[in-house]
Amino acid sequence: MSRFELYSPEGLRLDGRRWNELRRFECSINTHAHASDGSSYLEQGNNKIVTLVKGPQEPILRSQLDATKASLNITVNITKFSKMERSKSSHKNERRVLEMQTALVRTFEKNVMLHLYPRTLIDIEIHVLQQDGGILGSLINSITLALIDSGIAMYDYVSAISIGLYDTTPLLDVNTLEENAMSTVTLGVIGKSEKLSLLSVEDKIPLDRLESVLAIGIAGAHRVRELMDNELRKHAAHRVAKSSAK
Amino acid sequence: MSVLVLPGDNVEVDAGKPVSLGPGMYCDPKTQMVLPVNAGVLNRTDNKRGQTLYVDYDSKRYIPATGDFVIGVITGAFADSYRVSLSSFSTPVSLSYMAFPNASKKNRPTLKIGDLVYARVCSSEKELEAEIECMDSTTGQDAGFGLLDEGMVAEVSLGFARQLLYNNDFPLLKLLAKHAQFEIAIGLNGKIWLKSNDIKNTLACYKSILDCSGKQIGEFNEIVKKNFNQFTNTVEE
Amino acid sequence: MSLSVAEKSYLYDSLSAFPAIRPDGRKPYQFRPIEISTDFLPNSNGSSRIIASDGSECIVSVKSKVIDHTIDNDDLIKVEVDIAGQRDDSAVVESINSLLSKVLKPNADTLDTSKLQLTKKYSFKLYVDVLVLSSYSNPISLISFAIYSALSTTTLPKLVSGFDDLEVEELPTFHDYDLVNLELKSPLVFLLALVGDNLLIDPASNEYEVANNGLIVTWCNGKVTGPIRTISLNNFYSKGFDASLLGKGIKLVEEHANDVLQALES
Amino acid sequence: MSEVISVVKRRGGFQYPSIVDETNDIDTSDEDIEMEDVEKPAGDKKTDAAEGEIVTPGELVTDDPIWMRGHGTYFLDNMTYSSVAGTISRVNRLLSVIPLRGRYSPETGDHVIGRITEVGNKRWKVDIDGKQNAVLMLGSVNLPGGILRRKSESDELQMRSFLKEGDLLNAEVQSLFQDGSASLHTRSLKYGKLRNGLFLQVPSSLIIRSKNHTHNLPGNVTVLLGVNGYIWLRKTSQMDQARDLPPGGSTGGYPSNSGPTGAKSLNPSSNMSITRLEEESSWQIYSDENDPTITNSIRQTISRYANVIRALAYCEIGITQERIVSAYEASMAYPNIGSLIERDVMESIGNDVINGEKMRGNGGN
Amino acid sequence: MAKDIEISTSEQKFLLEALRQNQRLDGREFDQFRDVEIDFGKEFGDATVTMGNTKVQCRVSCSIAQPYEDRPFEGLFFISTESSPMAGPQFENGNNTGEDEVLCARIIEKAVRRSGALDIEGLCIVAGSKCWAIRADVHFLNCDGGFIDASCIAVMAALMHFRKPDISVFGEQVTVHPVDEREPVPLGILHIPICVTFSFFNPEDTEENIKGESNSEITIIDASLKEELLRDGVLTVTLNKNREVVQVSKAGGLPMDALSLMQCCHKAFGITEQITDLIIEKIKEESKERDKYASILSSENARET
Repeated sequence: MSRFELYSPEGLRLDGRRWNELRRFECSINTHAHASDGSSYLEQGNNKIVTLVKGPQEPILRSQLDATKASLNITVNITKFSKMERSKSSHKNERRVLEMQTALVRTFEKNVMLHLYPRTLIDIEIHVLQQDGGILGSLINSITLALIDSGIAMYDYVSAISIGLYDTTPLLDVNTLEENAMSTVTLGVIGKSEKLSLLSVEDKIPLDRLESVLAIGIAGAHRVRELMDNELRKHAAHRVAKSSAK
Repeated sequence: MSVLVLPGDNVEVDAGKPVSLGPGMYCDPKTQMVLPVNAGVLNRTDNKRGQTLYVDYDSKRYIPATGDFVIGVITGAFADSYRVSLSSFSTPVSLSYMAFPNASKKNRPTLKIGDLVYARVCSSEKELEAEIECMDSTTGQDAGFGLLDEGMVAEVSLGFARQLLYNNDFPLLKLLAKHAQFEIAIGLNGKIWLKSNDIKNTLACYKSILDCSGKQIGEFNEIVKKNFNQFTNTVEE
Repeated sequence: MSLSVAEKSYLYDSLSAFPAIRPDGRKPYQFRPIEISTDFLPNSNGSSRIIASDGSECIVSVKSKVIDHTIDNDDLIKVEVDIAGQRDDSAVVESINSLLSKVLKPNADTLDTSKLQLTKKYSFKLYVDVLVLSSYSNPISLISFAIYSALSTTTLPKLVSGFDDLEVEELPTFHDYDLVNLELKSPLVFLLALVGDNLLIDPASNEYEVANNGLIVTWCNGKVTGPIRTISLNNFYSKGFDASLLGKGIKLVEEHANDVLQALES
Repeated sequence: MSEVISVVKRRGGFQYPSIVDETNDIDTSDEDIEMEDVEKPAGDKKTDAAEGEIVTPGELVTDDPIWMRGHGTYFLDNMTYSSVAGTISRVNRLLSVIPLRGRYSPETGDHVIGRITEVGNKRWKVDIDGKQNAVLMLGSVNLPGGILRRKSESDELQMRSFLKEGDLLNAEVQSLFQDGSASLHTRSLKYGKLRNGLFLQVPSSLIIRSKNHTHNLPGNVTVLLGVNGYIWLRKTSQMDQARDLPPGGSTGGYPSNSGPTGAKSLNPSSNMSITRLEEESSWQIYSDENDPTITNSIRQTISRYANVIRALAYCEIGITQERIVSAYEASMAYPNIGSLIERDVMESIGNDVINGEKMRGNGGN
Repeated sequence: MAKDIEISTSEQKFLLEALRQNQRLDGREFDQFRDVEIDFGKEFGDATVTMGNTKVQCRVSCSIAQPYEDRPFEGLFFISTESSPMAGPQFENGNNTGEDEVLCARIIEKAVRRSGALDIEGLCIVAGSKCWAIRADVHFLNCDGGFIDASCIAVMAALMHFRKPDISVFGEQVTVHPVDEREPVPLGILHIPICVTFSFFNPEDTEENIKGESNSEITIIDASLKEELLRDGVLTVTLNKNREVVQVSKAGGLPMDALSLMQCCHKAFGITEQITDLIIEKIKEESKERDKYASILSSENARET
């Protein structure tokens, strides 16, 4: 495990970042206008994620019809080639993926104004083309972007990030190597608030360190929100300019 | 004199008199033997016209029987009727828009999905969806049925619900009434609806009913007192 | 897509006219424009993404693994297709999978996999994973173009250990960062719709609905090869066709495949 | 470029052509992230967002309680927030945010084109590309045998012989249900089953609501622009021609109030009378047979129109009759209709249309 | 779980109103965990946990198996949490892909297995070829909420209660000594994770939750079934006595202020301490009970030697 120096005495991480630095975060929206109502493509570090939102539309199954609100369905497709080593088996029905899907649905159920779209289905399809740590957080960010692109009303952004704890130093936005070597916390934050929609700790972490990790995480998630917001505004300004020119 | 019977037990029937069988009793079409099919207390009434036999047994799963008072939750609304659930995971029943007092094609009831209704089972054919009504269908008048607004529902066994509704000597309601004023609707499907002007009183009644279910009558007083004490601190000794 | 009877008969009459009038005015041999990106998955040895103008999209990843071909003598190329919204055991996925594994069957004439042999004992095995993100008609042609683009840009680690290793216990070793281009040219698959006496390349989804039959033609290294198949494109108009159309179809592909290849290469 | 296929290649990147903005490269290398640093003043400090301003979800739009809150907003106490990414619209006291994208939402009076998806109990379900399917009640269509005919039970049984799954029709949104879904009607001769042509689809935002959505185009082709973005191109029919004549031209002498709206301005020279039309509106209005006289040149013209409409959509230009005609004219520079599907050609046609409008000095709204 | 239990709007409103008035349906305080009862079966590794009307049984068993290729020095450890209609009609037989079933299984997995509560290196017999495979089967007997918390206690109690047969190894040769021949040996327990589940309710509207400053959300511990059905959000915190957070899962649901979540974690620690002590005490009592016989046996043995 200590083949690598995860955090050097000079305060540098494996990929040269400092403890509080995000990975490269690049996103675009409206990437699949033909195939969906809203779409996004996100690269967070080496995570590469395509998200398609279809709907609100007529439910495909009777069981998806709710007379009071829209049903939200999220499918996460982690491709076999997404990791360095190609996985032999499909990830489709893995419990870990089912858990992720449930967590994502429950995160967005409270943030999307589903009551505005009764008797409809909002179907979200995510394809993970490549993964490199903190995948759950990246999924949340990519869904937020695609949902906003689709014009579906939501209360606020949900932005998410994973933080590792290296001894006593929190490391923001972990990659796979870091994630495998230390305890990580993933959190999903609502807008600019300090309210957490999602919080997930999967390994041991001292109780008395948790608070500081959360604080860093919230700050990081706010920064992610800002980056997403920038892209959205840029896109919007572009669209507005284009339509007013004509 | 009550007798405990088990399915298949021998039950003496006076062959000379007409016999009517109630719930829990069965007459073998071949042998004409009268057999209990449920475990419970055998009730027997003899009079000049004949004898009546039924088994009073307790169970959890409610099966609609015509004439039963029930409490249901509206789970769907169709063109001309509501779909009502009397208990979770059992077949829903239907409540026609016309089964309300003063109903007409123009004057539709205004229940919403999730609302509670007090109603009576008006048709319960085995092969068909059972139907319930919110009025006295013989007179077409209001008979105290309809929407149960607010309040809380306690779920008890069917036998306990029957005791509460039919047994005038059953002490629980009187005990509760000593402590608080409340409204109650008893559904034979094991749902008891309660409402009072104070949420704590309702809670105390709710918990007392749940706690008393399955206990000896002698313990009721203590249970009720304890609960009112806990929720409202107003029990004076 | 379900079309109305009137739409279908309008389309059928237009497409079976001579010359055929396609709803978007294309020539019988004309493809719709496509967009291709390659080399965007650093974790894979090769990758490509192809988007057609109707929004159909597929992504291909090529990953390699070193195997001992004296033990594991399966085909050196393994292809797997995943179509979004379809179960892995659905008929569409299985039929495309089976067709593709035939298309990518190593064959000295068409798909020369000798390039994958590293040493006397070891070879690279390539895993070609296809993800169809969206498609409005049979994506087979698009997939074959994407695989072609991915394989032609695939790079593999450079071998530094010796070729003759039958007696050597060690695994082959590779250069730390030098890569070699694989330069494997995989076959292209063409889908033609038969309407009346006309043959139409790259049928759009509405053309699909009125085709009397479909023809799958594989082309590699300047000539038509197997598999050649018919494929029913709809349930309504499907019927048998004159054998001469088969020859015409093959000829049509022979005439224009090189243009496609050049466009993919450019 | 090859005539067979055009390929745009991108190497070494999975980029989207969306917006590559040089000025906004995200540079996190020196970002110190600490709690206090994160609050960015932009956006939230202002109290009143201006008309046309861009807002994103969760953003405070105004803290002035005087505004009525419309679509795309929600509020807590005096604060009004945006729930979508879009631009602010202020109409009188109504404040709403118009999202950049979104599905078509029907409004009463919209002329739409739809496809039957389901035949149900006294109603058809119609796909109009909205959030929900629209409903077409049996009572909201003209039945064979005249407009005044009463509907009978046998009509319920033969609904599928009027309209079946897959059938295309144009209709008007008659009313909206509480959940926002539409109820359609075709009780006018200008609505009903569509024949003699080709269907295509564009984003609904490109179709602007106007008085008239049916236009006769040069080349004997008529276009129906559904507000929902569904478009039908067909050979111009006698009825289409009749509609284009001024209403005063009618000398038929038939009382104009006895016919349906669409029948008023019929061409007298075509010898078509309202009574005739009523007969016409017998079974024929539900026929699946196309006009046998559609020539190949009309078919080619329809394909050309389809391509220029796609070109306008590709350039995100609002689609109007004038623009279709202008784009059609511009497209004549390309004798090969098939070449119109190439991106550069579509762009050039789009530019021609815009420049033409600028030259004429009236940027078509 | 419990997807199709129909609950009326009245009940929903009542519960929320009661919570606003600081009342729970069963009269408990908001942060009061139900009394936990632990009963052990006759066999080693059989524990039943009762919390109110919730009842969960865990049965631990062992066998000898081959270790994973990539982990030759570790034994195998499986936990299976399969629900059946026995626990309540809302559970389907053979279908464990429901949202709550998956979450429950994953949390127990993370809390106990992933956190290394069981010393799996101690299960190695012959590196690379033989090891102990320990299996914990959780059975849900009755459902009145709190499955995760109860299951975790049951698994830990059963693991601590379990004894595996003693073995002797000579090279590749392994001899398993029957229990009546040699005293069976307990498993190596490295720490005792305890799950505490918090349920959140929003007494205001969503706008207040998202944009308001009031943090008026209500938090209760160890919800009963009715409370579970009506809650807006849930948080399960797993801790051990060493002040280590083992696992935290808030899989969406009502957004909650980070500080409130921290408070939950601290509260959970208090409960963790109590329950850990309870388990240890119960285990001690139980072994004392067994030792009554053991001492008789050992005194006999003493006489023989």
